[in-house]
Amino acid sequence: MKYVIIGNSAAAVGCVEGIRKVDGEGEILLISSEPHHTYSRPLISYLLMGKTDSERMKYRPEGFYERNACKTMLGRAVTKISPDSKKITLDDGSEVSYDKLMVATGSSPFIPPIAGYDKVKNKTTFMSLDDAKELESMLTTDSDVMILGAGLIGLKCAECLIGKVKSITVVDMAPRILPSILDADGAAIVQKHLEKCGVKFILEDSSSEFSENSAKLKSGKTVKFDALVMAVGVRPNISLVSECGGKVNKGVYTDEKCATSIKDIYAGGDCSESFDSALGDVRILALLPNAYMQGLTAGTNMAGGEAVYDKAIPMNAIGFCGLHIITAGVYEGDAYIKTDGENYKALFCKDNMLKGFILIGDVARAGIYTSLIREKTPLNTLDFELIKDKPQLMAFARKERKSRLGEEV
Amino acid sequence: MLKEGFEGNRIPSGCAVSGIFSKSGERIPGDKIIKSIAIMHERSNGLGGGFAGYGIYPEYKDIYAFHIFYNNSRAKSESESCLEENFEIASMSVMPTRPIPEITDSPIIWRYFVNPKKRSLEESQLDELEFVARFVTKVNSNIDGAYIFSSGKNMGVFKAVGYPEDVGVFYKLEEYAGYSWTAHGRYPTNTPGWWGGAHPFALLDYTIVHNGEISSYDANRRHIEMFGYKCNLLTDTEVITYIIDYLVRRVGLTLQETANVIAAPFWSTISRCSEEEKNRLTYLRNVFAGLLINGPFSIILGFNGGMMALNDRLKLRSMVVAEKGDMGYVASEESAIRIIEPDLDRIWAPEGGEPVIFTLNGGEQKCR
Amino acid sequence: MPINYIFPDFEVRRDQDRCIACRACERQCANEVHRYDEDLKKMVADESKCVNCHRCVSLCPTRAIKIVKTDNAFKENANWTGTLISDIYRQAESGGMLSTSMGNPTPLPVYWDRILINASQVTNPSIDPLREPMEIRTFIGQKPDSIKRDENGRIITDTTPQLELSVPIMFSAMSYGSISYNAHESLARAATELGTFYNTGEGGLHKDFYQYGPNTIVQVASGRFGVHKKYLEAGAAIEIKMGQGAKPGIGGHLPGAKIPADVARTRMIPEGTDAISPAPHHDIYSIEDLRQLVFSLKEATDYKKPVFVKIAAVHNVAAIASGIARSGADAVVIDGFRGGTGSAPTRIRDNVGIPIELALASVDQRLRDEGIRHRLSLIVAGSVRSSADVVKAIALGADAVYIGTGALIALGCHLCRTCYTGKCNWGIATQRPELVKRLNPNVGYQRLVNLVTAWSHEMKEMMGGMGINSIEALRGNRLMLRGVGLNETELRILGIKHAGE
Amino acid sequence: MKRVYVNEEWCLGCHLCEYYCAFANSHVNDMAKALKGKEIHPNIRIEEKGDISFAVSCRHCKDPLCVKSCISGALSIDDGVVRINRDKCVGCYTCVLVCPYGAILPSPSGVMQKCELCVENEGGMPNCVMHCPNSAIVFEER
Repeated sequence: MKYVIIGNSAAAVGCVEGIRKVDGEGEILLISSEPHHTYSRPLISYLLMGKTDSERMKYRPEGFYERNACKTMLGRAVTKISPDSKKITLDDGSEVSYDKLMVATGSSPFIPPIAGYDKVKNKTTFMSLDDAKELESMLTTDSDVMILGAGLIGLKCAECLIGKVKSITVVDMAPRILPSILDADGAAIVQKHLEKCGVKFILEDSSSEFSENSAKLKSGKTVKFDALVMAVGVRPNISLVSECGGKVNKGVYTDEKCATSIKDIYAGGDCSESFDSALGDVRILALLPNAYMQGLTAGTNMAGGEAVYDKAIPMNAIGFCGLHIITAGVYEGDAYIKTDGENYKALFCKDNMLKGFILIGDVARAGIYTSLIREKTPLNTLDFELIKDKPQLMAFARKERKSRLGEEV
Repeated sequence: MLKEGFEGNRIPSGCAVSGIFSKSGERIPGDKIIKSIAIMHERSNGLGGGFAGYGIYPEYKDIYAFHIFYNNSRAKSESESCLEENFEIASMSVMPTRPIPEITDSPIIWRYFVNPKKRSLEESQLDELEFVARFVTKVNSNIDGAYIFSSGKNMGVFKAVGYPEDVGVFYKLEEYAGYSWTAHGRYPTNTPGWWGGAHPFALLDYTIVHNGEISSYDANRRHIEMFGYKCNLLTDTEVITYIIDYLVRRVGLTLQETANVIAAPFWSTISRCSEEEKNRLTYLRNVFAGLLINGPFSIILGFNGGMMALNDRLKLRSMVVAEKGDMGYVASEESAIRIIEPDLDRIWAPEGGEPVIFTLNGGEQKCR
Repeated sequence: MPINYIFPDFEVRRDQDRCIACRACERQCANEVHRYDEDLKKMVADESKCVNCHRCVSLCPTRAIKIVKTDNAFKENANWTGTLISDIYRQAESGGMLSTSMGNPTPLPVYWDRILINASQVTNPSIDPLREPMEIRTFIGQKPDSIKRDENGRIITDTTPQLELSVPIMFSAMSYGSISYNAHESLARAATELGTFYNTGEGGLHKDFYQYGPNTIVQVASGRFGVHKKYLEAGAAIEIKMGQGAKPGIGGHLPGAKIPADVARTRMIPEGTDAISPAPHHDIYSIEDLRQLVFSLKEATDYKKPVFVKIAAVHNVAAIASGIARSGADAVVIDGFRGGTGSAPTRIRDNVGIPIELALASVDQRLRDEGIRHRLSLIVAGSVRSSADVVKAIALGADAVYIGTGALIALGCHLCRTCYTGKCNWGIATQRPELVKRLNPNVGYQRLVNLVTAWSHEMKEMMGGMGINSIEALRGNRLMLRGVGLNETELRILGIKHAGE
Repeated sequence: MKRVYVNEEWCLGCHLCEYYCAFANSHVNDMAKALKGKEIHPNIRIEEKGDISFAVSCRHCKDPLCVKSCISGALSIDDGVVRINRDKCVGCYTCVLVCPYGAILPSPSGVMQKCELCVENEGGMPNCVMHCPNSAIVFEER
């Protein structure tokens, strides 16, 4: 059996580990356009903060490929999949055959068509190790930095620059920061915190035109910068699959076994869609844990094992300058909100289930909430007053606690 | 000088035992048993030796033969008046002995052939054996200086302080012949040197020769004394004799059952038996718990018509048994058998707690 | 009134250098001795509440706490001891009897400690229990005077009911109510695993514990609490409690506060009412009445259960035991004056009754003198503290012993003697749920099993040393004992010689 | 595999497990020296309400979500024990987000801490188990 994996991040690693759980023998070939040992993309901001280094940010330790008998072709791009002949074509035109193929091509930063963008001298995106290194090389302590996009990537980038540069200005057309994971009240708290840390925000505004060192905003304001970071969003890399006839929506379509519509081709990670069980619909859940678990599921199934991934939910743990934010699920249904100005908690309940939550500040033991969403635990089986107060096992029935704490899990 | 039982002295001792039995009833002369016990000289220390012979008084076979030690003539006259009051005396005489330098300090030894007076027996409302047994106990307990050391029919005990071979010469055993003989050479670890303390110990026709020191002594003594026995000598032999008398004569157990009480199998052994056997053995151990004899012993029980050899449950003392034709042999050491019968049909060491029983003319394995 | 002020008996000494203020002592003290002082930022103690149960001492992770006897003293007086003076202050104030718990702590002679055990040397081999079987199985029950045979000459092996004990140690009567559910569960499970018996005491049998019936002795006492036909049938044996060593001649009183619903249900009395056991059984005013009760109970249980009669060791104990032997009882239990109690008047506990060693010796001898020792088993209780005490008791003539205090100590009891308060910090003598849970029966039962297993190993070693490999050869084997420092009368009653004789 | 199991029936709420955990992970040889006057940050924590209390620490799940979710590869399974490489951990809280038991906790240094069954400490028996006064916490195969 010959397994070929395109990609080298969480889903690819998950796939390798999934295959090896079932099949210790088959040949694995991992092909990635990036030349690096597998590393954790979300750690690039921590790298710039000095909280990690290129050695420690390896997603799996040195020797990972060898231990898993995984051959690699790093720094090589795949240009075409030929499902009929079960071959892929590489950038140099050579072909590699496969028995089972994993597509974990990830996503690419989205660059909106804005006039003058080409003229900007110091500009980068913030997705990869190379991006981070490039950004670092552009900056001095005297730099003014403009970040377009107040999403997760933009703000993580902002955080890691605090104290390193003269100013950081974040611009977003949305009326609040982190619109994909926070509600307005939560966003305000985080925004206030970041502002206290020195980040400037211009919201409900966007660039209409760039010059070499400045951006003209739709509101008429001008923001001067020494470096520009584009963080307005990402687009899944779906072309390899779509071009060979695979079903794609926004991302590559996969079933609960992480198989695409094409036989023997699987997909996972940011390029793919999964079933959001909180939402009850298919969507792209571009999250590292999600990617790994899709990869693991795909790998297990590719090697002949049985695995199903049906408990995906959107969830995020993120923090800025000591303020932690944990969110999960969807924000539908009755909201229970509690805030003291610094800490913020919102629980969303519907149909006797917890559907989503936002925790800012005090995020301790948030996983207990996450599991309520993931497991669709009926809320009337637990003490809701207690669970509202804080995530705690005490809220579960005695029998349930006994099984959680007294049985192998 | 210390004396067994006197002021509560209890004398532990080691020893040699030997026994010869003719199943066909052929009468064996007494010198043969002397020869056997003599070879185990080293197992004795000169502080006691003795013999029991069965079938030795054919002319008086239905009459009790009392052998009595007297320390003085007062004890003798007191005992004799007591005897005359309760028994018809068919014959009485000084015990025939042969003075030899090895045996010294002899008490006055008399022999009586007697039968209970009918009137006395009736008045006592006891059976004859119980009447005789109680009489013996009474004399031995109450008359200072008198000691009845043999009291069965057609049998006799001969014992003294000295090496057993010398005791045999002293009592002229070569002049007696019987179908069964037991012998004992004593190695007491204290020096009472009282003739009554030598083995065999006898009650009625039961005689015990014993090698060992039983650790259950006081448990056994205090149990058996509930039933009218009085352990005056505080010796193992005495209490074993009483236990056997009690179990066999009074409770009515067979010799095998008696062995199962006094040298009871371990619970682990019992657990492997058939259900019926398990119940029987458990019953015996439970009901007669106080009569389990613990500690090392090898005993030869002599009685009219039979002989039983028995080791303690762990077989902590040596004992071998042999057969040649219709002859049975028991001894502490094989040499004591080989010296009188070199050409044996069979010789073996019985397991601990496994009784070996010889009976006359294939008689029941049961005394009485 | 200042007269009534009684200086605390104990001081709580805390090494502040070691104390990490984890507050375990505070959380674990039901007497509320310890607390954390927010202002002082350290733990402080109110020793006037301390009963010296050592819960805090045992749990303190840094060994920062010790309890010491106060050195506050009355003027020295060999006659008027401080305790007596304080007692008078208390009684002058309250007008009531003084209450206490557990066994007599006064320095009266402990005869066990004046008795020494023999061992074999040279003339008789000692036996190694690691290599040879060493038997301690014991049967409790009447032994027949004669045997019967069937038509084939086989012995008929039926007997009156017998209890078979793998080890001659049973757990004394302690009621559910006086001790906790978890303590009972520990005792019941341990008895089952050990192949011995525990005793319900006078508190009935909790429904959860019927499963341990084959290893349960059910007690019938003067209050008849919890007694019904199923209860009698549930146990392996029935014990009629006539008296208790700690409080001969008086009854019992379990305050309503210690009678929550579960205890009440088990005792068949209303919740929260005091459970008062009368001093005598109101249907037993003489030995013939006892005989009637023995046979009533046998009748009620189809003659399948042995019936024990338990009495306190009192002056006339030998004659009483002799009477019991003739009452049809299968065993007599003698409880010595050092026996424990959940609650007793102090003066009674400390001054009434006689030592078990003497009572045992005289009862055993009396029954033998009368030739009826085999007709019933003799069980002794009342401070059997070690395997050596067990060996001595059996050599003096007991068939088996009951241990109560020893078992509780194994469960954690530190003998603070305040059971009557119901605030046992070790979860034993309490019904408060938060305290009861401190005794985990999974741990408790194992500790009891360990204790009795350890004792049986020691007994076997001592027996082997004596050249004895079966317990029946030890029973009543007083020659294996010698006295030290005892006078002629004591030696005569014990039926043993002095060491050196 | 042997794991720590908790039975609330026997938990006394004495909190000693927390202190013994903190002590074991202090790598100081004297408990008073290690903990006196300090706020403790144990890997096992008591939850309590009224008479109910129980300790919660990492369950060492067979299929641990935290390991799968860890973005830095700091969490891994080593002979069944879920371990954390605190050198790799960046304190992203993803493990806090996914642990259904709330058993992974932030440490004062910002990176995460969790029970590792004292594999580096007492060798054999977790300290909380060894010192639980009522065997409410046990270390066994189930």
